[in-house]
Amino acid sequence: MDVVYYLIQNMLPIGVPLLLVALGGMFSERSGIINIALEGIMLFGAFFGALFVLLVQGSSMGPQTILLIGMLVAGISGLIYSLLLSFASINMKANQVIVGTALNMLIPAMILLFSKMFFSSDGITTSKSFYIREIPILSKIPIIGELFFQRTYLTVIIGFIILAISVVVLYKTRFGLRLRACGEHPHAADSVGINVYKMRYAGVSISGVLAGIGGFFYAVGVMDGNVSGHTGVAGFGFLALAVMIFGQWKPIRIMFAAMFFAFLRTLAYSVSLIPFLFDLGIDQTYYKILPYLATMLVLALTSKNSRAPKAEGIPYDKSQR
Amino acid sequence: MQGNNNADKLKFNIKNITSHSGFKSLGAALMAIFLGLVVGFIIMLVARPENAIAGFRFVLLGGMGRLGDVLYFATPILMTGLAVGFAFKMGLFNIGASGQYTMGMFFALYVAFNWDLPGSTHWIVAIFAGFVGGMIWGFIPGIFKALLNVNEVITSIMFNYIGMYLVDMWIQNNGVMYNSSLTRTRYIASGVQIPALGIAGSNVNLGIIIAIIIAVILYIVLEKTTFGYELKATGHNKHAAEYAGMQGKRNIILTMTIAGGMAGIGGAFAILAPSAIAGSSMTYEPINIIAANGFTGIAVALLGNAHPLGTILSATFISYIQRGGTLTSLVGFKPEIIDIVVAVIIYFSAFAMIMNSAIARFIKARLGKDDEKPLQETDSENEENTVEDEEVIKKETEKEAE
Amino acid sequence: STGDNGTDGGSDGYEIALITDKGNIDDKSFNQGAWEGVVEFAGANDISHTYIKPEEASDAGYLAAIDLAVQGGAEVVVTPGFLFEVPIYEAQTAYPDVKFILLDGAPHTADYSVFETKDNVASIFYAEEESGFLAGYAAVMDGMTDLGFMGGMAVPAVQAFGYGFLQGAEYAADDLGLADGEVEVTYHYTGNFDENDTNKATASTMYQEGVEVIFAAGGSVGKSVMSAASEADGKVIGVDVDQRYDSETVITSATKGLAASVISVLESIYNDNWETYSGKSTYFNATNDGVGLPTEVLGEEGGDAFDRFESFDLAAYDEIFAELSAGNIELLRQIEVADATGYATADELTEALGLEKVDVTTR
Amino acid sequence: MENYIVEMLNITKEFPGIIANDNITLKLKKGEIHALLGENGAGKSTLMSVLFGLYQSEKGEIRKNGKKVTINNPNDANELGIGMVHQHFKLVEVFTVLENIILGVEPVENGLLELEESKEKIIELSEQYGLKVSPDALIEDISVGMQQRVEILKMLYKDNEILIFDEPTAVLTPQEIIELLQIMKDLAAEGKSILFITHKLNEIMDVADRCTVLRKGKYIGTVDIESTTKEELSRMMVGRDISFDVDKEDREPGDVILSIKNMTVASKTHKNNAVRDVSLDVRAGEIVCIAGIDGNGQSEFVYGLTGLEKLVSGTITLRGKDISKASIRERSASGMSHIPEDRHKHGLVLDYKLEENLILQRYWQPKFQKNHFIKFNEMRDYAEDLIERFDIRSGQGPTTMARSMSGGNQQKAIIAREIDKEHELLVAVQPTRGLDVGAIEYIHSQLVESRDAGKAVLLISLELDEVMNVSDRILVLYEGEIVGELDPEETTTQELGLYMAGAKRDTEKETRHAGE
Ligand SMILES: Nc1ncnc2c1ncn2[C@@H]1O[C@H](COP(=O)(O)OP(=O)(O)OP(=O)(O)O)[C@@H](O)[C@H]1O
Ligand SMILES: Nc1ncnc2c1ncn2[C@@H]1O[C@H](COP(=O)(O)OP(=O)(O)OP(=O)(O)O)[C@@H](O)[C@H]1O
Ligand SMILES: [Mg+2]
Ligand SMILES: [Mg+2]
Repeated sequence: MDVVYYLIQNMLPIGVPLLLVALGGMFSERSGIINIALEGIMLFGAFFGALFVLLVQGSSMGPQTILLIGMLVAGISGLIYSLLLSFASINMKANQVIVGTALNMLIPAMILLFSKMFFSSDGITTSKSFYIREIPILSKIPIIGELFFQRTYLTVIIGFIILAISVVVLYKTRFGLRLRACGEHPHAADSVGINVYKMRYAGVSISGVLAGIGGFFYAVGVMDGNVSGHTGVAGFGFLALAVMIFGQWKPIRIMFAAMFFAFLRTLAYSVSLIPFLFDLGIDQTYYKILPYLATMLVLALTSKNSRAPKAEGIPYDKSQR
Repeated sequence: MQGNNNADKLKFNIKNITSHSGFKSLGAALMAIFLGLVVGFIIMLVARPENAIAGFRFVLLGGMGRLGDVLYFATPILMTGLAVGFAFKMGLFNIGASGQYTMGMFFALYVAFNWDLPGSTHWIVAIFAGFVGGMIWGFIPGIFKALLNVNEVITSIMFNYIGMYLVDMWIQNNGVMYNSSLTRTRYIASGVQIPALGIAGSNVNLGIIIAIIIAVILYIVLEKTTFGYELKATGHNKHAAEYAGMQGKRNIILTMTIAGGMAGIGGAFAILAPSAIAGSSMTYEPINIIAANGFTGIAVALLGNAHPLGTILSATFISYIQRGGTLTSLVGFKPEIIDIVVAVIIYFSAFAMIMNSAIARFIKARLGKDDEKPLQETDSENEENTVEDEEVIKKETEKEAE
Repeated sequence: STGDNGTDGGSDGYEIALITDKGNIDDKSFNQGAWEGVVEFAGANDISHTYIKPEEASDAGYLAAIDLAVQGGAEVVVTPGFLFEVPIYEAQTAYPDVKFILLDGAPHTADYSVFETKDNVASIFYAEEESGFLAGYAAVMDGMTDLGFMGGMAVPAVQAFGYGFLQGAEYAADDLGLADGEVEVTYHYTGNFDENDTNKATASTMYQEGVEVIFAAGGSVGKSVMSAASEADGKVIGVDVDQRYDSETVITSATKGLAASVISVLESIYNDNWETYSGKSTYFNATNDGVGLPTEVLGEEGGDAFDRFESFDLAAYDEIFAELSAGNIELLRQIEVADATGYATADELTEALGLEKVDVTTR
Repeated sequence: MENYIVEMLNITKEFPGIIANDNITLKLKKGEIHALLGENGAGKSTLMSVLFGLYQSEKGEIRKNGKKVTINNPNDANELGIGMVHQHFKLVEVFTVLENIILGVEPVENGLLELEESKEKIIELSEQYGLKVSPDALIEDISVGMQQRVEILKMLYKDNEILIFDEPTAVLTPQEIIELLQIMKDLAAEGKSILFITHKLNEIMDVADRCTVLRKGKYIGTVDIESTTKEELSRMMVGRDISFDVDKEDREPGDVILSIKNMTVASKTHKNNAVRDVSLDVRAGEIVCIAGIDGNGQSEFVYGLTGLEKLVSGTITLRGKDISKASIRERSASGMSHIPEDRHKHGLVLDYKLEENLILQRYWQPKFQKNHFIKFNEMRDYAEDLIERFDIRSGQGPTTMARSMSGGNQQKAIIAREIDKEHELLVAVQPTRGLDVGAIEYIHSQLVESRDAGKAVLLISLELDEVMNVSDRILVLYEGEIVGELDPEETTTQELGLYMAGAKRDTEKETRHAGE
């Protein structure tokens, strides 16, 4: 039983960044823009979030306050960076995949250059611990308390709150309805007076915010508040894309997909805790490959009937009917 | 009337030049390069104003004194550039050049260490092995795309990781290849190293010549053969290709396989390069890092407009500014400045075409101002050109749709 | 080589240049230690200095970086790590007027047929096994019986730390009269020197299994281990430099005087007694205070560097350190390892290091 | 001075290379049904898009109730009470009817969507005007006619008083058309003003009060329907008298070339098969036409026949050879030519040159390649030959980019390619779609010529006139089944319409006979 708690407690801080970034991808694609730049945006957000932590860690601010403000900083940074994608793919009608690739390449180089020139480092190392041993009261709830409110990070709770908000925004609000319309049939949206460009800016910007936050949460929950231009976010942005597809562009499914991968990943590194796996004596490398291979398998099985937003990837051009 | 005629001529000429597609992509590339360099300079200016000029001079001219190295470092990225570009022609985005490159390198290494062949052929066989290794790693995303309808971007990213982990494991578990106390592969025999071209101070070798020959062959395949015809047709319009009885699935797999092979050869070229130090060689360190040359290949391909011959130029160019970028260390900058410049170039090249035609239209509008006349009377050729202008934009936007 | 641009564009250049190996100068390891030494010395004496990252991680690439540094005006070139052994062998002949400080290595040809350290080269080695020994000894003496070792890659320096650690634990268990197998050590190489979630998860898993302290001997791997430790209330033993300032969880560090040794050599160059190090290999070990556990707390006059131990203290440390520097304890730095990865099996470790009290599991 | 609710004065709208609207004036009275008539490409949709704010005109002004207004986007139009049912529906397929209707004017309570009231309003409206829809159905699940009702409800929901219908009847069955026209009359009676675009003169004569005619982007005139005739309207539209008859002599059909037995093809959009158990024969020297309303399985039938889609069951025999499982290439090589329905999707590689497109079906033949190397000289010569023989007009001859050619000439290129290719069977799918009268005449003559040369021709068409005039034999496809076989000489458009609408069908036996 301990092992199960352990696996889940360790899965959550890894699953939450994936969840948030995949939700970001979902908002972007639901508006019609393929956001392959998630990896870069994550790193951008993580960098500025960590930079903020670095600047204030000496002050008397409590770690959770710093985390919350850092989250805002990361979200805003992500938003700003995502504007580069919006501008190119919405206004300039550029190829979204190429622009995304450029943005992914740009940011590690930026971080390395900046960090090397100013910190003589590959990134930012902070010294604030955001870990929460247990959250008062909530942690006492049987089972749930131990799973979600002990040995955790604030990021986990925020992640699930954002998930709930995402569901409401996407399905219950005017904005969500319009956003989905733009990703499916922008001409229809346009013909009822919805500004497709604006909605797409909104979709990409939300993805920027979420990816920025996701990046920062990755730094907090996985990298102890540190960011390196070298290891970046270890392909989490790309994994998030796969998670989003696996989740069929739907928030709750995305949550399950994200947790599935996070679980595999955690499992892969905790093999020694599970005697029957450990006794197999399989090379660790295979376990490292497992999440990627599982992604491929799942995609292979689901891709045939996967249903992406119809208009995604196609620049919107009013004059084309 | 006389004046009008003159203006007409001028207008006509400009249209003619600007609407020529070769000019357009070159113009777009130059534009993107220009903007990339400007951004690089601005960053240098902000970071270290007192050295910015000196640093920028290195970026621009530093490669001059190191032409051998320029070609040497251009070799693998030319191959990965071809890998990305070739697939691009078919409308496939091969972001997996990295994994294919690593796989090719491993196969080449394997042959280098484990096969006993005479020096005169050993390196050739090893390059060929690299080709095979890369092909396998291109074949897989091809299969996933063609038979299972999984987006090749996702597959190739996943297989970048899988390939990297596998190769690192295989190498570490192989005592013949791996020197654990140096955490890298052992030196390969000089017989497996590609013969150097003998340019002093650089390891530039036959690889660059072979790479250029391969680029030319790819050009011929694309432009002169039925396979190239099918491939490009599929890239432009896969429905029409299917309608014409082309075997789309087979072609997807074939294209990805060949593309992978190109990247694989790139990996072989990199690892089989000769060393200026006697008894030494290139080595590979299995530390779970995705090969950067694969990603640089994307930049090379995009800048070269996926055209094999253009790719030769773009690979050389990127290598050139990288060499200059290294020298900026001497005035307090870091070579990453070049990665930034390259990323910015790609960013702009994604829509430089559109930007350019907007500018061209603006120029035309300026020049054509005083001879405005009812449109229905414009001669047909002029009209054709205007339409074509639009077409370029449309073509681009349609590509994105895929 | 060509590269004239190196001199004409580069103002007056830098006098001391450090060439990094694959990592950056904040790698919590060779690069960082050496760079700190360079900065401290050059800063104090107002000498221009820089570091250069090679374009390519190969012998030829390292040599090219040295070329670049020299063309940029370097008079002293510091090269951290054994990867520079072959390039320095070439460079020492090519640039007889330049002085080279080679850490953790001695110049030789690629095929190891010729070892030659010319007069313009100082080759420096460290006795990591002694440092590791002290760490292992301290941990067990302090009452811990469940230990972990997380090395980076199985390079000689890391292996020496690990083997020393095991021998130290065994030695202490012996001193305490523990039963056979009463001390358990989980022994692991991460295969990299990075901070990443794999390493953190591995450390977390160890703590979850009951490991009390992990000796993190792999550059930035330490960051991941410290992160896992702070979550799990575990403890960490740092490496190379005193890492107590990086995290509350670090109880001590198995240091080697990277910066100090670089400063010593630089001093010899600038104070005209280069011959102390010139043309030979110098070992930094317990005898010359080259390795050890930290005994002082920075900026704290009389601070207790052992305050994070339960019972182990400066006095106990001084005692064992004296033993060590007196040469009373024989330590193995290297053992026979069958596997290509350089990862010793539990049996190999037990056998070769003569472990009885210590029960090793590898991972 | 008459009281107009909307006046569009001197509207000019250009697209690159074409003036779609050239100084056009149109005035709409309150409560009238005003028809807009013109050939394909005359500029009708463009003019309406200007009124609806989708396009901005370069010149001219729009007035509402005598006051000048600017309409920059559909929002402006909506505020002025202008609504539009587009030629191509603008509905989000994965949304419900309700969601589509409220899109853009969503009722919100406390920041969240509140749909109950809207639902009631929609049910009310649909009862009031006899527009039966169920608000919770997904668009992708409902019929085209139903989708159109949703479009109309969209306008009514927004209380629009000026309603634009762009070719609403093109996609409807005759019965649905009658219903729609009635609804339009009711709406006009309630005081709504309607602009109605159609190509069908009967409909105009039926419901419209006045009619404005456009030709090639120019304004021709506005007439009162009371005082005009169909003939006059059609003369205004094309500028000359037109006859839709095709010159063709009777021919005795020869051997069976194509024989389809019990063909069933799956649907991509729904679970039922799109083509069910279809059997038919086509003989040498006859033009067999498959008639039917759009969406009754025509596309899938063609996909199955030409190999673009796998069959669920059934056999296809071409000249005695079973090709049911043959690849597209094999079918083509065995003598099947195919003029596809969508020339941009299937027919052409728009970014290839004309000459490259002309060898699209033949580049692999020895004539055009040797050892996999394309013979460029052969290609050029061949292209020049076809261009000459089929009068394909383009800017730079063989080297023209297909994309820069006009629709009619693109179609000519395809027809040249398919007809010149060695073939026994010509499958022509809506070959005249979107083309003007001249081009249509040309294509019809080519089909007939092909028949006269002893080829079997299978024509799939949605146009009743084309069906009646060109074919030797008509098969009607309804909901994926052949429901009747008719002789164009002996049947009437009305009867054909009944078959197409599924209101009438041959008995089992007769249908079976059609396939033998
Ligand atoms: N967005 C556009 N860009 C360029 N040309 C256009 C555009 N829209 C329409 N056209 C051209 O303008 C002309 C008028 O088109 P429009 O759609 O208004 O014709 P229409 O009268 O509605 O024809 P149809 O009966 O076929 O619907 C055509 O030649 C068409 O090709
Ligand atoms: N949506 C569009 N975007 C850009 N150009 C267009 C568009 N539609 C049409 N054109 C261009 O406008 C011109 C007229 O097109 P259209 O199809 O209306 O030709 P047409 O006058 O009807 O000739 P044809 O009788 O051959 O069909 C062509 O050059 C065509 O390429
Ligand atoms: Mg129209
Ligand atoms: Mg037309």
